[in-house]
Amino acid sequence: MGADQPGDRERPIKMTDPTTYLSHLELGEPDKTFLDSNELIINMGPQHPATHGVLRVILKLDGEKVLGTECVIGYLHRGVEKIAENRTYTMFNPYVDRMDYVAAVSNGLGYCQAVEKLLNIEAPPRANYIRVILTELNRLASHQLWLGTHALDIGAMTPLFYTFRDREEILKIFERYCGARLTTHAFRIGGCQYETYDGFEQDVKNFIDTAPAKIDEYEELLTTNRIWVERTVGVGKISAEDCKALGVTGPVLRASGVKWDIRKALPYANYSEFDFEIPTGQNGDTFDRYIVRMQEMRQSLRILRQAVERIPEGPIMAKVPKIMKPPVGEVYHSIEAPKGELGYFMVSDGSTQPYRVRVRPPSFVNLQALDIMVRGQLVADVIAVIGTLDIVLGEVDR
Amino acid sequence: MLDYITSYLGMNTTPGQAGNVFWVVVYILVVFGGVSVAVMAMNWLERKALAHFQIRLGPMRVGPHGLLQPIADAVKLLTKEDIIPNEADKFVFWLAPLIILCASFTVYIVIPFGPTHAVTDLNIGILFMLGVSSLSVLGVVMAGWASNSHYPLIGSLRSSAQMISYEVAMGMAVVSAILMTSLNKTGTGTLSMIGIVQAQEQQQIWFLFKFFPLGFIAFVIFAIAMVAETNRAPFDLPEAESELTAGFHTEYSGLRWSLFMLGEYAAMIAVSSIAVTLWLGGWLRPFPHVLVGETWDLVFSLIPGFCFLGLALIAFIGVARMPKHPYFRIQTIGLAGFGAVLGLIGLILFAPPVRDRIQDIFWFVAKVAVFMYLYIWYRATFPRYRFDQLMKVGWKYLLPVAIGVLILTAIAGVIF
Amino acid sequence: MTPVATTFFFYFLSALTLGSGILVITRKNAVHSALALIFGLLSQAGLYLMLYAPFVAGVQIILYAGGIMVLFLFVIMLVNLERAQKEKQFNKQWIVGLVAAGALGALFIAVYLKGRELFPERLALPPENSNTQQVGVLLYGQYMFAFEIASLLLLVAIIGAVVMAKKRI
Amino acid sequence: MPEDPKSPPPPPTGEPKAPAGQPVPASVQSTPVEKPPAATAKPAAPAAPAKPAGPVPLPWESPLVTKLQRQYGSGIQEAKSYVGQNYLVLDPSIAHEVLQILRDEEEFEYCVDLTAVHYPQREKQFDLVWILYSFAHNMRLRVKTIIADGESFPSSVDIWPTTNWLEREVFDMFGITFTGHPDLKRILLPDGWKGYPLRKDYGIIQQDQEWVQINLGIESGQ
Repeated sequence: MGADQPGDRERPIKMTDPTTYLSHLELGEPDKTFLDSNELIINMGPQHPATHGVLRVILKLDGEKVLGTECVIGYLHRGVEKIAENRTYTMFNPYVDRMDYVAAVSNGLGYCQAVEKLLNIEAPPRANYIRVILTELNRLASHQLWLGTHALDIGAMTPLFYTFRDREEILKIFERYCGARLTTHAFRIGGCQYETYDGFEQDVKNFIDTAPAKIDEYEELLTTNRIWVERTVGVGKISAEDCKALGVTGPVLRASGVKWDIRKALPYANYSEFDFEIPTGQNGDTFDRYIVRMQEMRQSLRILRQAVERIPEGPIMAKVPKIMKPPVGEVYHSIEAPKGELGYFMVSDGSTQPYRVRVRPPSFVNLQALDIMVRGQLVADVIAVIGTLDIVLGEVDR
Repeated sequence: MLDYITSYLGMNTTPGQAGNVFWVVVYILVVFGGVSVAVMAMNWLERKALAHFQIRLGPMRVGPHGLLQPIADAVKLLTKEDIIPNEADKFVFWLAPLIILCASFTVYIVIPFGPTHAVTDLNIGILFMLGVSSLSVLGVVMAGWASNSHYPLIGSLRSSAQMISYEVAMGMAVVSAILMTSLNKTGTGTLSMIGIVQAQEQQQIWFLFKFFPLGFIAFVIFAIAMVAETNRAPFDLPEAESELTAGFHTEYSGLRWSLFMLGEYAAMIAVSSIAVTLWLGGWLRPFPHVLVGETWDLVFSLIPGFCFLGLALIAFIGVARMPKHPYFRIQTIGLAGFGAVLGLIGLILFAPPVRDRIQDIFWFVAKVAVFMYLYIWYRATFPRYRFDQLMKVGWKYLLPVAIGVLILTAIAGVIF
Repeated sequence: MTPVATTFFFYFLSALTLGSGILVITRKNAVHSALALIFGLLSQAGLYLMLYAPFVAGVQIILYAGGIMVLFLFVIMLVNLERAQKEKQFNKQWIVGLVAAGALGALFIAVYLKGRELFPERLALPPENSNTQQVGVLLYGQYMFAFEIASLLLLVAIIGAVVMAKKRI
Repeated sequence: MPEDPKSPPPPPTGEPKAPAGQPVPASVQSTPVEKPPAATAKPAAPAAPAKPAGPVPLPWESPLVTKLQRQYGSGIQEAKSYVGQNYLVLDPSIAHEVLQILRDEEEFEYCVDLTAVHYPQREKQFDLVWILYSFAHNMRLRVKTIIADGESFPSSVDIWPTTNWLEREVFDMFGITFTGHPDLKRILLPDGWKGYPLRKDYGIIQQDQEWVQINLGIESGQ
């Protein structure tokens, strides 16, 4: 027992006291001019409409200018990694859906493939196709949710309802496929549990046919909107070097001009069979990230169309032992989740339970970039940047 | 006493000018009651229209198509617990919503719904309106400070900076319209609201089209500034929900919060009335000098009645489309009743004595309603400006253009 | 417009002005003082209206009660109130203050007694409708020079404020 | 090789276990300290039912390894490849330096992840694992080093800023301190939290009961 370890409860935990966390917010001398202005420390969250959950950001402001931020996270910490050590491989599978709950399918895919790697088995081709279809649908759903909330943060109410209307179509497909809408638990280790339902392909095809027009609709509302452009261009800039140094991945990295997508770089499932582009931006600002995600949605549709047309017949489950005992070893497997690189580092000791599961959450790592992205900008930009980072607190805190 | 009351009816002037206290009080009650009802209607309309912009239905439960929703809201707000934060400055906290409410309702004294349909006609009418409506900044500042909390304070700082900034551009635009009133034989203009409309009548043109495009530009500047002045989207930074939770009224709840809302909507209607009075010919019906003659007068005077009949028709279509299910019986009856009331009002409006008196008000209200719709439309379409951008728009674009328009209007006035 | 209850309104507004004036100097909280001052200014605007000077009243509301006081209030709100509240309000200089107030009062009385004959028994009613025009004509005619000097002064003030507040021009 | 790592078979259900935590495979116990478990599990006999023969870590040959080995000799304790994933095991004394070289000279400019694994039965209890990626070579690399409990490790924030939070999380969960970290404090758990949850000997139930008693003033139902 670690009773003798440091960190004993010398003082009561007082989460409301901002000074607790302000140790490193010494950000240089305040501007001493003739009219001295006091700095203001503002606690944004954890109960705040625009922090996308229970993120708490302590802002140090000079007027409206942000001098520095500090993120306080962990309000949604559930100890997923500890839970994993006490569950069998199969039993832990549904838990990963609860991390990034808006892209549950991607989480499941990453986990299942990591375990498959440990077990050294391959999912059959049909299962891979189903996986790709559902994952790309989920990417679309995640991006749509992102777009709606991001636009709402910037003050445009209407796109939210448009995106939710269209996201509903995707969730309906999920529901028909596996009975759940959000935390789908769609995949199993070794393949998929369920065969596609009758009319699955038709549903997906219908969606692919209608979706481009709907994405056009969102773009009509925002892309050329003068206020939207003014609010996003040049806001929250981050360079490609900074992105790499900070480990930022996903659309944020691509918007900074790095053409890197795990689906292309280190293909998993059967992404190497599909023909699609990696959209990139140049400036790494909020507007570019917006454009990149919009393009990504179109690319996802492209993958979906190919996948639906080419989906083969065959088994959907590989031969998997009833009791899973992967050989001793460790693997790291990562996939391109809608938010960035989602990795699983798994250590097996040969028993039925993982010895250690480490989740490399994209939101957690991306959130680190918030500070350098908003320094010197205004309070309103903090909101825009939190939105554009597309974080899900369930994944940040795990 | 009775003579005192009836003596006003013969006079062709506003009760304020006639000095008839009884009718002043009556007018005040009518106007304030009307505005309160308009605010409630606006509330319902905003929720419905916004909902339809956003592919949803909006309130549907309370009454047919949610018609009784504002009443339900009001009841809810009135019965809510009245929370005053512990650390708040209680007196100022209590005073702030009242100041906003007073400021936005007092301006209705000078709004001319018709040549004689105003509480009074102040010689400095427009000045009075701008001055009193600017007092609502005070309420915002007080609310923000008294809450003793960061978000409200920042909200009120933003709000007052915004309102003061846009007041400048707004004032310049107003001055150019007032300048146009002086283009008559005597060369003296007027600040009186009724006088401004009468000037448009005499010059046979709405100031919107006067010295085209000068009047139009001034109007556009005013229309932008008035949105900022009332803290509405896309200039709703003081209450930017995503940044400052609810801005200066974050700590308010229940009745006090509803007073803020009442004040906000009343202010929206008030500034729209200014715009209508200054540029859109106030109570004048469309084309008063193009489509002249007895027939046209009759046609235009029938429009209000037909308008209400149309609304009644829509209500009856709604009745017909209501699901035939016992569950909807009360709603159907309610909607039918509502339609019947609208139809009845329409029929009453056809009666010649009513028709003649009411049509000024109708045209005024109709023009204001266009602005109200625009407010909702903006809110559904635009993202929110950032604070520095807002200031940039106000000081770098609107103000220079407004001054330019003012100078050009003066030159044009001298030349033509 | 025939005035109604002139006497009542005169005394009412005067009492309001005086009352808020007293509150301005007695309130410990500077914000409350400023609010009282605003009420004083508003009731003064009412008094101007009674003097048939509606333009002055309107300007009083717009400028003093609206613009200047809001900025003033902000300055007060953003400075540290706690220290100001702890300070004693009536310090040892109250004797000096009393003497000064007495001197000022004596001056007023002297002016009133001496200059009494300058005031007519009843002020002739100026035409209310042309009040604003008269102000304009006077400002841009007779007092043109003074008016321009005043605006120049304000321009200097604006530039000064910008220079002082702006960190980088 | 001593077989049967689970002398007390772990409960099949998700019941929280005794504070003693997960039984550590005997194979791990018996291995030399500097060797990771993966390297030793060649026969993988107990874990075999799925596949008759589990994958085996193969030696990893590459110019990078040769270069590093030339420079550091036995400091590079292992350079292997397991199911196609390359990893290096470094001596803690040179690990920081090698990481710096990996970033500067070998263009591993993206630190994907930093984490730790706890083996309480070992003398040196912790594996520290960096997962690196090189955009230029499109290659992923795992770097491991093995340190003892209470031993602190030089922070790699100066190499990859991203490790700031990752190290904080490792500190939060394992209690490994990083010297030179700008702001080492708990990140996911509250400041006053007791113990380090991802250690295998962390007593969840005891912790929970204590927390409930202190913070809620009632007896825990656990």
